[in-house]
Amino acid sequence: MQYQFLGIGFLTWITFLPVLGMVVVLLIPRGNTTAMKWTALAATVLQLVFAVLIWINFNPSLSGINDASGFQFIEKTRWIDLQGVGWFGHVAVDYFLGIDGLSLPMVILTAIISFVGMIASWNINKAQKGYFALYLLLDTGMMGVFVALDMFLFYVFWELMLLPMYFLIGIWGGPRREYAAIKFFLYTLLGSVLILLVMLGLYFSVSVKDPTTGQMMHTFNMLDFMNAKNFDPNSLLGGLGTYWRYVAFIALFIGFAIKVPVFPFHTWLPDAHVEAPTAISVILAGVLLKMGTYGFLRISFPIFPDAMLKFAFPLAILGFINIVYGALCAMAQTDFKKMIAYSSISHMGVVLLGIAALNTQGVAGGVLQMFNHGIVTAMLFLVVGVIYDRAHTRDLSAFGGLANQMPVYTGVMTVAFFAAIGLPGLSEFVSEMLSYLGAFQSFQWVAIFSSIGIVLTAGYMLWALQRVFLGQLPDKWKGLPDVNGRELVAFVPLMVVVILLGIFPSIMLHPMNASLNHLVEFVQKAGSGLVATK
Amino acid sequence: MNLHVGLTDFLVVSAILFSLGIYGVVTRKNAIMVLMGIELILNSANLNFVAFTRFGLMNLTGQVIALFVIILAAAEAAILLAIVLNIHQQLDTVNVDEVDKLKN
Amino acid sequence: MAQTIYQSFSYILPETILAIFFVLTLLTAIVGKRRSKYLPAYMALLGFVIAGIFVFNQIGTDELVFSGMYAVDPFSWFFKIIFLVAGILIILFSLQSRELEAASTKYAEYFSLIISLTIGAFFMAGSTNLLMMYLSLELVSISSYILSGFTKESARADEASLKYVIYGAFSSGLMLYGISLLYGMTGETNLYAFNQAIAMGGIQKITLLIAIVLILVGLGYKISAVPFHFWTPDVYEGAPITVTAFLSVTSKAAGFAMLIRFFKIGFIDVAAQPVVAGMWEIFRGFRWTDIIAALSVLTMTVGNLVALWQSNIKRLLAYSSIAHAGYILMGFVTLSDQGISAMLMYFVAYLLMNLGAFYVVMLVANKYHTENIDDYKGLGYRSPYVAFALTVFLFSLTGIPPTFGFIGKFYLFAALIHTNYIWLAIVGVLNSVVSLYYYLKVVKNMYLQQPVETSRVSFDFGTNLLMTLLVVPNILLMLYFSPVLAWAQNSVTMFGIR
Amino acid sequence: MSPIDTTLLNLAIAVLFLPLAGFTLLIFFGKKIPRLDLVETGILFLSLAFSLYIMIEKIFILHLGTLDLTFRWIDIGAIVGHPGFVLDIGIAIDNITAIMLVVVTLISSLVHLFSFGYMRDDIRYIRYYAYLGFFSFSMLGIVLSNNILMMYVFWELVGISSYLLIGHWYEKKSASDAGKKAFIVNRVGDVGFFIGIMIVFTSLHTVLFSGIFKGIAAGQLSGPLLTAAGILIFCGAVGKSAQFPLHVWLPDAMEGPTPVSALIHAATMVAAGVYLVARVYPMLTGDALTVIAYIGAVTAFLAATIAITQNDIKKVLAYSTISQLGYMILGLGVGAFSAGFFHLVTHAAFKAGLFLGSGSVIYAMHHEQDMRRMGGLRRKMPITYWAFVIFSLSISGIPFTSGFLSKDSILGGALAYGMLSGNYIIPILGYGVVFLTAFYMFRLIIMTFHGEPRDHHKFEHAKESPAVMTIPLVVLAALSLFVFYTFNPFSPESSWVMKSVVKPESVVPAAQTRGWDNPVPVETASVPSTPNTLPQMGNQTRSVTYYGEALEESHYVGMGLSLTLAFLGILAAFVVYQWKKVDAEKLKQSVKPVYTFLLNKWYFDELYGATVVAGTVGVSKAFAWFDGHVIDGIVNGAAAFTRGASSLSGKFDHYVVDGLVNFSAWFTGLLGKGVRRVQTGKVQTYIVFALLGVLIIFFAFRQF
Repeated sequence: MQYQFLGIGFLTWITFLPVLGMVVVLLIPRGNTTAMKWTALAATVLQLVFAVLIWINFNPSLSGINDASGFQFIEKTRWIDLQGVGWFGHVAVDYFLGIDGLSLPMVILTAIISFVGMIASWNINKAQKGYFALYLLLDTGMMGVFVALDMFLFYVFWELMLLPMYFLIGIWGGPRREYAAIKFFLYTLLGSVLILLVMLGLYFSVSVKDPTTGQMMHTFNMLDFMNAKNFDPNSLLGGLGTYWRYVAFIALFIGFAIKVPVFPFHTWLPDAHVEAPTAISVILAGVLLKMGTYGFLRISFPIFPDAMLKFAFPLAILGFINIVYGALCAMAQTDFKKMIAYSSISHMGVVLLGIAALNTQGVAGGVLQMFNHGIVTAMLFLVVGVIYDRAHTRDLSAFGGLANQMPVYTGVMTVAFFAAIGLPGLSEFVSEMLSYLGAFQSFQWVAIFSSIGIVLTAGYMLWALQRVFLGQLPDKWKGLPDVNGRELVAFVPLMVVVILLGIFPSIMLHPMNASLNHLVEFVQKAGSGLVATK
Repeated sequence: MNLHVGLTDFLVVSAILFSLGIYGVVTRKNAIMVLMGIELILNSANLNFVAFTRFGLMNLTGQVIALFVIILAAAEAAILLAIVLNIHQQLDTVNVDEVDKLKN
Repeated sequence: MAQTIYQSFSYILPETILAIFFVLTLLTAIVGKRRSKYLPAYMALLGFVIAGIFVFNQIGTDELVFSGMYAVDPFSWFFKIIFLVAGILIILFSLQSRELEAASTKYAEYFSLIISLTIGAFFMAGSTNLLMMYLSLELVSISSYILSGFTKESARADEASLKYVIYGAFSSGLMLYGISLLYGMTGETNLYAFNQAIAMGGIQKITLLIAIVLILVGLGYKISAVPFHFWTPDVYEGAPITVTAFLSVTSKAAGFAMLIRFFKIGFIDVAAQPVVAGMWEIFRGFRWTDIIAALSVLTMTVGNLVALWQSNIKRLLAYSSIAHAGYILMGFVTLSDQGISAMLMYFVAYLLMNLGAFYVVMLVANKYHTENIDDYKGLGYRSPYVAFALTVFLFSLTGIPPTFGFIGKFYLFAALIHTNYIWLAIVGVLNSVVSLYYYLKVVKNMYLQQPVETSRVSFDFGTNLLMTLLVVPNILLMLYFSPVLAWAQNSVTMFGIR
Repeated sequence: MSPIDTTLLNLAIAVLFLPLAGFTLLIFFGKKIPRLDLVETGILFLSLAFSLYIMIEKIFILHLGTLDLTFRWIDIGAIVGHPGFVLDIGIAIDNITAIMLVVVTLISSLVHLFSFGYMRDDIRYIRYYAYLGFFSFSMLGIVLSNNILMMYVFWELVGISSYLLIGHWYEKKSASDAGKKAFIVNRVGDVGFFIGIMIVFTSLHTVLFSGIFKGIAAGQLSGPLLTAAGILIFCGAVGKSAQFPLHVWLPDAMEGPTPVSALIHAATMVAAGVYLVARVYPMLTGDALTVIAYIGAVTAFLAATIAITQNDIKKVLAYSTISQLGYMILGLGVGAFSAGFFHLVTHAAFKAGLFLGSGSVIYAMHHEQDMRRMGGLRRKMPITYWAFVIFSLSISGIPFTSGFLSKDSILGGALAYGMLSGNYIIPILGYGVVFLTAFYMFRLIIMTFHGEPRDHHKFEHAKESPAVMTIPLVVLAALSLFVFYTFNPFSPESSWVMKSVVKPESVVPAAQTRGWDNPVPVETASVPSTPNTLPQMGNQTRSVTYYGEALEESHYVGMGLSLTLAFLGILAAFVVYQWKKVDAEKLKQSVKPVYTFLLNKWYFDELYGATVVAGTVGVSKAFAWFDGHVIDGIVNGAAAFTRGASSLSGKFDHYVVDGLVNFSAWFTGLLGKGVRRVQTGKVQTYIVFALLGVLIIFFAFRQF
């Protein structure tokens, strides 16, 4: 692996830098909060730097997905290696990192969002040490999920991210934080244990030749899971289109769907978002939700292509429900943050719709939407955070006429809102268009019905905008200051990305194309029993 | 007339003893009586061992076991009595029903 | 091959050593009065260490001694290590226990009893003979009766011991009756012979069932499996924390060792060829696995559900330990070496996390004088390190990465999936989700809620060090668990089986 | 590509991006640098100059074909066995584009000029100019784009800038409401538009107009789907051009500043719909065209009827706009392509003029918009008055005005259509509207400028507006005369617009055309129209079989008819309002129900409010409740049960029951509760339970 820094691979750096930062933060004596802040910030900034480096050195022509040679920045070393007794076979878990066009956007997204979130959490005024330590741990967890190619590793990162999240919501959250935190934790754990079982099922169903000894061995390597030839025919998950494969797919689906969240597994989301502190809502909506859909694309689809083809339509329907249902629920909210939380549900529905279409533009649109929504929704939550910091209320009807009071702020949030509405020229338009185009090709009517969402979104967004920014300014808000420099530092990069990707989506699409096309092709071929061209 | 006493008779007796023991353990309120019940159970087992050795199986294992058990039974009785004594000092009662402070 | 009596003695050196130190520790009551009151503790510690050395010498031995009464094999070796570690830790804990301070005049008895219990556990792990089983079980029981009521000034300790002794004596009585029936049927007390006897057939199955179920009562009571668990919460709550911790690990592990050995040696069908590598067949027509499976489901579910309601942390841990018994039993259901190795691994995890949790509970009880979960409010701010440690232990008990508890559960579920016990695996994972809730209740109190008073309470260096010794492996062993896994896998071999 | 082409294209790009540059400049430096509004206006005039140059070069001097500049925007690549996914976008200039460029930039720059005066003391003066710039950019984008996707993109951008400008005085709730309404109603149309795009793209894999037409000509998309695509795309036009049934937003849009109304809601943006239809004209099937024609006719009529009753000067103009747009759509629908487009051009001029004129009046009356408070202004503000008269004549279609030319040819087309298709509803409606138009326009003039002032206080202060406001009026008035289009005031065909904008060849399968629709008869098509007989015109009747003929046939009849009706309308207006021969009030009373019905705009707002809006809000409320209670409740489960059962911790069911799904939660509660009971603390009970367990196990596993 040629991309190294101090003899350690980029991906290891980008993943474990935050942990490094965490250690430093923990060593900083209590009270010296400035040092902690700057350390944490430094960690995230460095992470961002590595992300950029990776993006620069990324070779868009390689495909990846199920093809080990198509991955980049690969780091593979034996983590657990045990020439066990005969009956247990050779136990091996790899420390296997690598990225392809699917994970690249997510890696960049995570880096950006962590950085922004870090800035947003600048004025945390309670138990800072714990906060920043946990924040960085969370960061590692998220990044790890997106770079891990060994399922065991993936699962460890996946769970690793739960603990800090629980505390971050629970300790620094709003009034009903305990409830929200526990709800989040229980939900997600319920999902992940299902993933765990499926993972074990795959482990025992797949056996590959151990490169070193040449004997057959079980493995957690995702790429081996994707190759139908590796499955022992009479094993639990062997063959194609078997009962257990469908069960496994559904179990996996639920596991990931809870994260997305797909209706009806979504009720943890509004609570979590509303209670969490701004920075954490940003992370939640910006990155965590994407893990679900990432899981679909990285694990569910290529490992169970047959089941995927079977369940594509229900998936699309769920996407439709998410879109419309989320939008309608958002419309009814009076809590600013809750409205945006529901809008996330609606927008993730678009992702679901796109990837369910399982064609080039659909999947590309879905993944792009994952990235764009991450950025946009982060902006939205920052917007809410700004107003909440100042007014200490999130009641939409309590505001009005802020446009004159806080012009810059208004400008920023107008961009954010219009991006969320899917206004052309801003990033989300492209991804939503692609998703819909894709969906239309596969499921005409679902796409048509889903497009109601376009109107509804405009409806509740503009309504909220009107209620907060237009009209007469209540006297009690006369004194509200406009956004300050720090907040702008958080906003500007996001705005730049939003507009840039709105005009030149190819910047992000180009690196993805090879992988996503390969994914689509692979799933369709492997799902219908043909062997995919590697 | 000599009536022949077979293995079965012993087993029946021991079974009866066993049941009586259980009955005692469950119903008696006095801790000492409960102890008696337990002793009955143990000795019904002993009876089994001895009987099995005496009839059919031509080795002494059974008797040996019985000896061991008797000793153990004594030990257990000692412990239990000690504890009951202790309880009596603390709560001045030996009624096992009244010893129910620990519960959900 | 079996050994002569004389040779045999060389194989029970560790037990002998412990026995000697049992006496020595008692003697310190007479000689060492006016020297350090901790002398008995040190004596016991020394005994454990020396015994430990001898145990280590036995590594790899696979022998049957005392004419088939007692097996010294990797399986029992594994448990002996666990018992030793547990014993040593418990002694260290006891030195700090405030409850025991009250009875410090009787330290000699206390520590000697810990030794005797350990001896009993040793024999339970190795006994291959029905009588031997019964005797060792009784040895453990009697020691623990006394221990649980040791602080006899406290009423609840007395109550605990009373209940314990009645319940225990009763169960062992049933077990004995069952044994007598087995003896009667086969004329054998040796498990191997017993196995052959069944293999030859001609056993009246109904009677056999009665006998087995009765024996199961004894075993179930030791591992506190539902429905033989009722004594557990009360005794755990009543007994001194150190004793509770000791019981929850040593006597439970011993019980499991005995259970596994009894069923495996007693009922394995050596002739039959396993379907899956590592699985072994039991005699046709015997459905012990179903019984065990039912027990395990019952045990973990009841344990978890009832734990949800507890407000006393000792009681909560008592129920959680019941639930864990259920998890461990799952491994045995698979009837495969893999399952057993998973169980063994789980014991290591269980040892670390459970003792750790009890340790913290003890510390809190010492300083904050409470066992009530509600009084844990704000612990995270008043004693950060202790709270952190407890958090780690609790998450480990839940089985969430990056803690060793996760690996333990992971391999249990692995074994289940491998042998297609998927329904059981699902029950298991769902249970672990439920369990999360009550563990979180503690964590929530410690961190999410503001303390009533905010004064910091710190602990001395030794305490923190000991705690670190428990915390570090809990995380480290998750990051690199192959040694434990290897150890567990090599320890499944019992004398005379393959 | 020849150098001149490149020059023109570059100029076009400049025209497109100059206003955007102005926008950015104003947004970011508006506060720091003074008088940036001048810069913006300058920019607009510059782009006007460029556009003029482009048009003259293109149409009059070089007679170039379509200039096209395409580049690849998105390329997702392809997978084996599937068509690749690429999006090419770019700009193209044909005659329509060239003319539209001039129209847009001209009106825009005049409005900029006008606003100097009108918006002088506005709080967000600079912001206003910025938005104007942004609007111009988006509008030019629509005009220039050579593909349907980019058109959609700028379509939305136009929507946004219109939203921003309508809501310019957002302190007024009515204003912000109006903006929101405009955007959302447009969105409804846009969804249709978008679905149409999806249909087109998924079947043809391109968004370029050229490609689309090629594909359709090759038969890759045909049958009902093609018709559907056409109508769906037309939905976009329905939204933007405020056609029935989506016309409701335009009158409200008058909440915006009057110059904005002139620019966006009269001249340019609303015409975008017409432009869209003109762009996709070749792919519209016969059925689609018929639908379009009907929509246009209905809209024209409906709006005109409402206009009669309105008293707010801008509302009247708004409805007249709608009805004129109806005319254009109708024109395109019936096949009078060039006429429809021609009307777009002329209408842009005189309607912008009308709005600016009304703006000037409102300005003079200190933002008084109710005509009933006006009157007699003729003497006070002559320039405005005479300009107004010209515009009104033009819109009423009186000879020597531009309006006469374009409108007349549309009506001729309508009549021809009537003859060919045999149904005369459309022409009848069309001609009816002529009367109505003349009537309400002159009602407006009379109420505003003639007679005696009704509000004397305001009247005293009223005076002619400053030059910056009158100059645009004069210019537009001039442009509303025929000379700029043709030297023969009675033959629209001779106007350069009609000459240069020729009806494009339809690419739809012959079977789906209205046989006579093409300039030359289609033999393959079954000609639906049995030969119709013309009204008696002295000479003998003869059959017409295709559009060209019919047009000639109908020309003079149509002209005469429309003239008569127009004059009648004007006459009526004078009778009622000038000479008071008939009392307007009595009239109203005599047709009270009709009057109120019209006054309330056919109750469309109420209808939508009651159905669509209320429905959506209701459903959303319901869903929110559903989410909070049922879904969460399923998760919250039988909290009720457990709460009842649980004596210990109410928290428990609150949390765990919430966390697990309904059944298991219930189960958990029950079991936990049950088993807890068992732990009585009495050792003997424990023993009993143990024995019970033994028995159960024994009997459960007895059967070997």
